[in-house]
Amino acid sequence: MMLASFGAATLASYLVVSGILLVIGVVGFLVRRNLIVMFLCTELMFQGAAIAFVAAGRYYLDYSGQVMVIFILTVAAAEAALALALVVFMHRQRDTLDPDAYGELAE
Amino acid sequence: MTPWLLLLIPLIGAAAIFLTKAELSKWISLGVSLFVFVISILMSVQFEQWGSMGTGLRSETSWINSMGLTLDLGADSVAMMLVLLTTLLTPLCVWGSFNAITSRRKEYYAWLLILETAMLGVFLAQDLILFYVSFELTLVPMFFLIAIYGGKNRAHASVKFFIYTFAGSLFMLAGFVYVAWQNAQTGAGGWSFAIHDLAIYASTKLSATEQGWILLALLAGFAVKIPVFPVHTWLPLAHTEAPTAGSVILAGVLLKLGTFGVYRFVLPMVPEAVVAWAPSIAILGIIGILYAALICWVQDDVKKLVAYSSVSHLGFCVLGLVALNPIGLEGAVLYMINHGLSTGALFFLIGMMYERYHTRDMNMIGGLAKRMPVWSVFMVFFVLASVGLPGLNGFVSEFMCLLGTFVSSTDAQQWPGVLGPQYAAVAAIGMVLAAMYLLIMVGKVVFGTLKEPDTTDRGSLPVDLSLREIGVLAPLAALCIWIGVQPTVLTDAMRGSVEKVLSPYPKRVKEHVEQQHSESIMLKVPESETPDKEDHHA
Amino acid sequence: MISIMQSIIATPAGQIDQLVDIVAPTWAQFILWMPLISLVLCGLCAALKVKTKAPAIITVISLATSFVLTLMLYFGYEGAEVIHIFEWIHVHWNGGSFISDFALYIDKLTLLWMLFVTGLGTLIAVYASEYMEHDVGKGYARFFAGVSVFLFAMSCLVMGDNLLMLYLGWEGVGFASYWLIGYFYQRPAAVAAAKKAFIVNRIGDLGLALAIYLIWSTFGTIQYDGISTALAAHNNDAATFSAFGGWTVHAIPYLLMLAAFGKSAQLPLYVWLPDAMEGPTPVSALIHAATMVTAGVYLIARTYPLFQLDDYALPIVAWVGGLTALFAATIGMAQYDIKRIMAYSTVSQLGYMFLGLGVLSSYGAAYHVFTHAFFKAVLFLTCGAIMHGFAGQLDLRKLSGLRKMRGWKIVSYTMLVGCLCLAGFPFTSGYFSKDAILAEAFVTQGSGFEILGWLAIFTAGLTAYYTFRVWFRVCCGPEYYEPGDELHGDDPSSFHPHPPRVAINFVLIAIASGAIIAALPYFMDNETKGINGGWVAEMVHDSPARGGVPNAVVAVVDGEHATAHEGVANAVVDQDHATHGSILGMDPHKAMYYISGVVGMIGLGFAFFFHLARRKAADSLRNKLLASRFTRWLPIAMENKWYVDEFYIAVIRTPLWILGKLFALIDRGIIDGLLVNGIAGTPRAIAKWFSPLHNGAVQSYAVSMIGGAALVILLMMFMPEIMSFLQSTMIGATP
Amino acid sequence: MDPVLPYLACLVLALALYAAIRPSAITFRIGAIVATVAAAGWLLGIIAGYLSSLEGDAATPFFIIFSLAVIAAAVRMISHERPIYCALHFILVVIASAGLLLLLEAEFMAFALIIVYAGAILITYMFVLMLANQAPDPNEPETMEYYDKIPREPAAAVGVGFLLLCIVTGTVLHGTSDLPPRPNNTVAWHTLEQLPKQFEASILELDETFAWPPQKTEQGNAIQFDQDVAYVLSAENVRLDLDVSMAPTNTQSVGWSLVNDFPVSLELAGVILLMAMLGAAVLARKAIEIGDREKRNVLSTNEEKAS
Repeated sequence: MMLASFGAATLASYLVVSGILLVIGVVGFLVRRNLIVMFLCTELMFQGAAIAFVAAGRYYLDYSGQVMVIFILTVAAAEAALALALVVFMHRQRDTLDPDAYGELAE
Repeated sequence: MTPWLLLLIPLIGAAAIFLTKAELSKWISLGVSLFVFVISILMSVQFEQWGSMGTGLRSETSWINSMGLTLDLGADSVAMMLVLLTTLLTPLCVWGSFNAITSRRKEYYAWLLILETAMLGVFLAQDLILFYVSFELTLVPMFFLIAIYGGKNRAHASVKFFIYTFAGSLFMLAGFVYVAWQNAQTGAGGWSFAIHDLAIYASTKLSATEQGWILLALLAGFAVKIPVFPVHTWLPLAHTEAPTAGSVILAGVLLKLGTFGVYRFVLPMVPEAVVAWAPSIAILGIIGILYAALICWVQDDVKKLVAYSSVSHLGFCVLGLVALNPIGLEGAVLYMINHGLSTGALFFLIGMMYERYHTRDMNMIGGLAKRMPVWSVFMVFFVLASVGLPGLNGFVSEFMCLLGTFVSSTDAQQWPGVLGPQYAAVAAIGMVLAAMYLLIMVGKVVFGTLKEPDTTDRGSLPVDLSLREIGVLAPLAALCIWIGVQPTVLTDAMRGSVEKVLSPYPKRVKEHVEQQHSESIMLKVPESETPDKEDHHA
Repeated sequence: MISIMQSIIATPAGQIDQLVDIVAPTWAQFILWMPLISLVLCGLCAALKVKTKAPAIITVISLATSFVLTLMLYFGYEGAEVIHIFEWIHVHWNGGSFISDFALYIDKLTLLWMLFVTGLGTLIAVYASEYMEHDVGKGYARFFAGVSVFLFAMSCLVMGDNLLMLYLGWEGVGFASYWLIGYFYQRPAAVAAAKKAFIVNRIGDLGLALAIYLIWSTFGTIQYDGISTALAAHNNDAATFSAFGGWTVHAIPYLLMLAAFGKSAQLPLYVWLPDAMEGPTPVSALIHAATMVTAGVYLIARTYPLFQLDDYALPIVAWVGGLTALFAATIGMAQYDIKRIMAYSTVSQLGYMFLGLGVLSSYGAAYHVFTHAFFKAVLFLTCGAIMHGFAGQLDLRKLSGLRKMRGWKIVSYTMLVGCLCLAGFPFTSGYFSKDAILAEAFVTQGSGFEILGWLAIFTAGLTAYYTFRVWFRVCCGPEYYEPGDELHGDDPSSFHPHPPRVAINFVLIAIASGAIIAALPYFMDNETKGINGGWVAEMVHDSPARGGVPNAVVAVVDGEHATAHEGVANAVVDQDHATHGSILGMDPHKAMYYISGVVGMIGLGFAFFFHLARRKAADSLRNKLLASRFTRWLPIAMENKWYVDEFYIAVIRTPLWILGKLFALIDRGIIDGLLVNGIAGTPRAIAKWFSPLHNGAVQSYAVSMIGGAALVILLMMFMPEIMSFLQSTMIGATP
Repeated sequence: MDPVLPYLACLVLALALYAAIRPSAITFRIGAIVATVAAAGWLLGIIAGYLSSLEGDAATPFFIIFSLAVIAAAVRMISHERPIYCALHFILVVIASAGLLLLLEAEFMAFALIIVYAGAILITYMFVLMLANQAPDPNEPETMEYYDKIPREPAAAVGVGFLLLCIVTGTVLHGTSDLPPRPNNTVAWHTLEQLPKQFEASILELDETFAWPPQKTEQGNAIQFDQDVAYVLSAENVRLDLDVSMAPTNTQSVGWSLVNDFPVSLELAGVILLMAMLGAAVLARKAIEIGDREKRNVLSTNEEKAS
């Protein structure tokens, strides 16, 4: 199957979209106080990264970009599993999802 | 025989110690280190490069080909001497620690053996990175020896020792990597870390400014190790806190890593910069000699006194190194060995005293000649060796270093240098001061009315030295006399290596002198040049 | 030792060139080895805790062997030669070498010194075998080991064929002196004196070391032969020595001088010698009177041609010597400790020797060394015997009338012999040797030599006074004694002096006879034509110091070797002896016989008046001087040795010590505390600055992470600009 | 010097974002979100304008729709007060970005994203959210958790975001024109070469008379390229040009790349998942006993904070 032409300007548009997604994810991560939503924001950043990967791979006609997204999915899944387990665990102890409540974990 | 034996046997010994009972550990390490000593003796008998400039005992192993890293080993005559010094001092240190170390024995002896491997690695490495790794690897066992078995302030001392010397050698690594990088960029063969190739590359291809920076980077590593005057403060602390064997190794071998580094890297790699910087380095050396000597004079702690005397003594060695003529350089190499023997022995002696009296304060101890005549004989003997009494080892090297400095003037015919009589004359005052502080120490500790502190607790030790302790000291004393009487054996053996190191210098020094000469003329030239320029514009 | 064996075995198979070696008396090296063997054996005795007099026997036998070998060498002497033993420091390199072999250089100057060194060494060892007997089993072996070390080092010093061998001996005798002065190591005074001796000597050694460097860099060799050859070569070119290049040649004699002044206790480095009397008396006699302290004289005699290269070197030697002689004599006059008097007298007499060297009378200096060795040894040994017999009593106010006591006759009269010689009583050995120097001071034209001559004559009077002050006080007058403080448990009231026994008496007589006989060489015929001064002049004439032998005819040229010395001597001698000085219009050589005799008698007369005839007059004179405000300083300053020690402590030792303390503070406070710990503390301080970032909130970590990532991206974006900037600033021209 | 306009757009976007996340009336928020999306569109337009000299153009309707939808959903997701809605908006983000992926002709990734993210991960999140939070009554805002209502330092966060956005924009502006050259638009035939079964089926479909197995060409390949045309040689040395439709599909290629180029990483990914599973199981199972008093303390401090 021959692919349609995909130029540098197209790539740039996709990259900007992915960049905006990443930034929104970062902002979200910074402003939210809910642990679970913070994790969701990281997932949002993952989304941005995934789009950038696929777009770049598409530009170079290389499938490694998509393979990377598979790994991102893997990591996201693993993170979701572990992090959510932790959240459940912590929530059981403190009955809150505010990360500030767990300050002493840092010490 | 492959030099790997020297490196691997102590490691195997260290592993064996961990597998056996603690009571056996000292005997295992003594056996292993003696075995290594015997092997090194055999190797030196078979060594064919005595007196020539070649490198013997070679073993080539590739490691990481893409980066040009190898595990090449080899030794020229000077390195071989230092290898022998190391393999000699290690069993003595092990033997000397039999009584002093009572807890955590396994680790102690294992660390000593690992330290031996690291030190031998430094002397045997023919690859820069291997050298660097060994150089830094010496810090780890030493760190633990001080931190676990040291005195009251051991934590601070060990951390300071580690970080100070480590920080210095990072600059050194940067210098090495810069040379290798330039070599990889401009040279034909890509990345290579072979010491020999890089020395040739750096000395011939790099500009004077680059050499200057490399010199500073390398000195940052080596000067801390030697230690040269302003960067010496880790040494007294480390020495006072280290256990006896640690001090002996520290003074005997680890300080020599610095001077050996200067000999092996600084002198061959960056001759132009050395010529330009030699006076400054020499002045630092001289300041170190006098400054440390005066500090020695007011010390109360015997061990600290000897530690500062190391700073003072190695100033002579530094002078010999930058004298840039064979007699000075041979004197400096000889100084490395001699200082290792006599100061090492002094630390042993102080350790033996400490094991009995548990103090090193000169105000609390006195007149031990009455109580410990044999100890006193050895003490006076090694103090005289340190002071530089002719007929003993210290004299020959000190004399040669100073003579080399003295004749290292720019108008010398065969081997011009950039120092001169004035340097030697000022440095020679150190001879008087050395006699002063060491004899004052002897006068207080050995002679005078008998004073024994309240902390006296000999444990299982006899009043005077035991046969084991005499056995530790006697070989050192014998070597001191032998080198004092027959230094020619050693100087002949190292001649080729020394001349190889110095080969680029006469030309460089002459160029340097001419350049300075022309610069002094240049100062007058611009005035005469200005009208020319005006003419040109017109 | 192996190399000796090798050389002995190898000679028969050697080439014709080595014939010289075969002829050379290689056995002469055993003069050196015998004391060394004795040292080893004494060490063994000490290790085995031998409780007999074995160490003394060993030492005496080996030293006697050395002496006999020296005698054999003297009688078999045919000309200066070098005996190679083994290579010591032998550094070769491309285009040069530094050679300092362990080799012996034998000429008559060497033999002169070796004869009295080994001879007196043997006798004094015999003396010490009795003197030290209370230490048998304790320090006995240590003592004799020290004596052996001294003899070995002294032999190296005198017999070495190069300056480094001399340096070996030089430091070696210093060390032996340290060893023996500090023999009573539990007495703080002894330890301090030993330390002082070594350190002050080290200052002199510093001069010697620097001189060796200079000589090597100027002449390319440090062997006596080589130096003479080099000097001769340049002398043949031109009469000047400027060919050796500027200042170096002129600096050499001053550095050598420093060494000689240190070892021979001259101003300003004499301070160690009086303190050195803390050692056992045989040591004082052997080392600090007869032999070691004359090493400075030997050094200058040995390197005499070098001193003649500089116009002011020898006059300075003369002035320092003359002033030391006077200065030490004034101190000696006011001391009460007889050993100390002898010590200052030694300093004073050494001053005479330097005066002799300085006024171009190396012969006189050598002769005075020779005679002084005997009479000063006997004086010290009698002091030792007194000290031994009176439990350490040395105060001349507490001893009197010794010659009338039972068993002290030999001591008293041998002491008289010593005193007569020292005072320069007519027709004693000291009289002739001192005159040789005094006369030459007037003969030689030089910077104020005439003043120096008169000073020296005045000093001779002082010498006679303080010498006989001792003898009249101690040996004459009413019998009276107080025991000293070394009673060994005896009750002071029941104390009886124990007079010396056979060994000590024998040695005293032997050396006293030596002191008398030492006058004879003056009258011996000279084989060499034209020179005066007898046997000693003959000995000195066959050495580099021949420039100081009166009337030496130096035209005789026999072989290359001879020309080397002749040339130099010729130039200088011709120049300086061109005009012959005079004293009061008379020939100084003759006039001096009368002048010094009269001056000596005057001094003796004063001593007789104050210390025998009317002893109270001395005290009343002292009290009178003390009573007057204007003269009070004189006796006080003289009794306190002119406060020189205090001056040195205040001017040199204390400032250095304060500097040391200051440096220690700087080291701990500034270099270590401020710089090192400061630099080490910087990261921590910076970390403190940033530590609010690590407040535990996840988001703040995220911010720093993002900030870091942003920085990295910025860095990468502007990398080319940064790199070009760095390259332009740091690395000038990249090839 | 860079043009200032894109950064101005970034600034506008950041300001709009700030307005969107600040607690305020719902209508104002919606307006802010619309403004954000508009600013994003403006930014995209500016960049497209600056890069118009370069090949390619993304301004297809679908791209605009999907990208704006992604952004809108994302902004709403981070600004919504109720976590459940956040998760739901995230599903919207996933679906919209799956559309973008489809535009990038990565259909496997698009659907995998929907299945894995929307289908699995997000469902887990929602489970956890429901476990953790009692669903509050929207009419009684005070029942909502304080930490969902009050954003943390929105200004600082937006500042950081603005910085990051500027860097991304700058990088894109700087770097796009310097990108390394693209490879030719040829299809990775060699992937097919490694898939003999697929190969055989395709060939026989194209030409039933093809004599199997194919013969190796001189270069030793079963499939040989020859100027954009690939062909095979039958056993009887008959040349058969391959049809473009026979090229491996995207999914095939991704799969091939995954197992051929990244086998170790694949294994590692498996291990990570396993570990995650085990870890989650362990964590969730283990319950640490905490005294009632301690629990109460924490609760009381939280209440203090909330008030």
